[in-house]
Amino acid sequence: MSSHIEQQTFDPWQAIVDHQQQSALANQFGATASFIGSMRDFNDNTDVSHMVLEHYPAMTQRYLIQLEQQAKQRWNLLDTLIIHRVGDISPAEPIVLIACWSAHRRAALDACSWLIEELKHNAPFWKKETREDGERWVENNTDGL
Amino acid sequence: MSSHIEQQTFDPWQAIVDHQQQSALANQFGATASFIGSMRDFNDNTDVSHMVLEHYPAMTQRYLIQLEQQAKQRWNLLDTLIIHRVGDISPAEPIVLIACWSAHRRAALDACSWLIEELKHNAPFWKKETREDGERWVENNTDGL
Amino acid sequence: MSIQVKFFASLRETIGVGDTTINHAGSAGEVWDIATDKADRPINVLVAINLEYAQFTSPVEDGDEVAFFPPVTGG
Amino acid sequence: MSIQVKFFASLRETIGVGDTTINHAGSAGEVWDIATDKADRPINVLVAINLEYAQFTSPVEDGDEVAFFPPVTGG
Repeated sequence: MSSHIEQQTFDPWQAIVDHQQQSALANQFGATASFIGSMRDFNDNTDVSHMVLEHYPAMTQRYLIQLEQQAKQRWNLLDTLIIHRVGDISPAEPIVLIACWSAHRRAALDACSWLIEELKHNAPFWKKETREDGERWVENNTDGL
Repeated sequence: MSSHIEQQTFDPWQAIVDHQQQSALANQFGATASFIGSMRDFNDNTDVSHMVLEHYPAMTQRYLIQLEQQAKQRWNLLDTLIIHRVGDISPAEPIVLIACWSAHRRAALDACSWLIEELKHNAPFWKKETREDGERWVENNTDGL
Repeated sequence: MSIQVKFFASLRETIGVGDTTINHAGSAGEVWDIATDKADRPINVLVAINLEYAQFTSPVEDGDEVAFFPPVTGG
Repeated sequence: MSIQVKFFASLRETIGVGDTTINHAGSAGEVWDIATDKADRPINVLVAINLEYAQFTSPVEDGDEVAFFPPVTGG
């Protein structure tokens, strides 16, 4: 289990590969499910040129560790990885990465889906978008649809 | 949308990156969900040293194309990628890759989960495992647990 | 009339043949009986006609490809 | 007695302060009133005590860190 905050842009696929290579579980996992959330260059039909992601560092760290522990209690997971960006973000850059490894597929898939929902609803991060008409705090997360 | 069969081992993460780079949707997708199924070196508590994956080429190709079309009708997807191995497979090698891109998270996550279940239950592939006690056709897929 | 018949995986090994051609049959079930010389049909055998899942009662026509295989285990 | 108080995101901008310290409060709600000089409390404000979500009625103690923030929008 590993979770961390990135101040700079990162390569989510490389992060998964790196994490997997330093894992001792190589031949045991039959399933890897991942989710990557990236910055889009529009929201509510308005162009977004830039974004700042603020967080509550001590609480974020604690929350993500608890979240991984809860997932591991609930599903038969071999490993999990969560990475979340903060700071200045440009369109197409990754914001969040979640990866789950398990022996069989449902644990990895269901845990990955659960983790992103929990994180979206509870992890103390806040987005401020820069649009044509100025800066604006994002009011609330969509329900994913 | 793209689906294909690989005769040789492949790098699933690189395949996702390559597919994404040649996509024209770069700044539109906010969500990427992926699932990778890999060969484990045990099954039913028995060591498995090797596997051969047979398929019905013409039907497989047709089935995977239909599957991607169905997913695209059902969810608001920007792109999908399916890769499936056939032939001689060694432990830790990837067997199947599914990746889904969408604007918002639920479409990518739910489509990815649906695609792997459908593929597992209906795509004409068959596994033959080499164990300590000889070769054995896998009788049926687990329910993912 | 000519019908292409295929057997896959464990079924190919049990029947002892992967591809064959028969001259005439009215249904997928009849294709099985003719192509296997009336071998017992395992209860879980699946059938596809022209690359689509079908029933053993489904009609077959000249030029069709009829495939028999065990439950799939990909992914 | 010393209580650390934090405001995040839009709330920090509205209140005009990110971090402050107050001397005494019995509950998280009282922390808000003292730290903001009784500013109106938006209906959707969330509160955490010592890095865990809490209620405005939750008691606070000496040394606690009490944070107020708007609905989260990460991921």
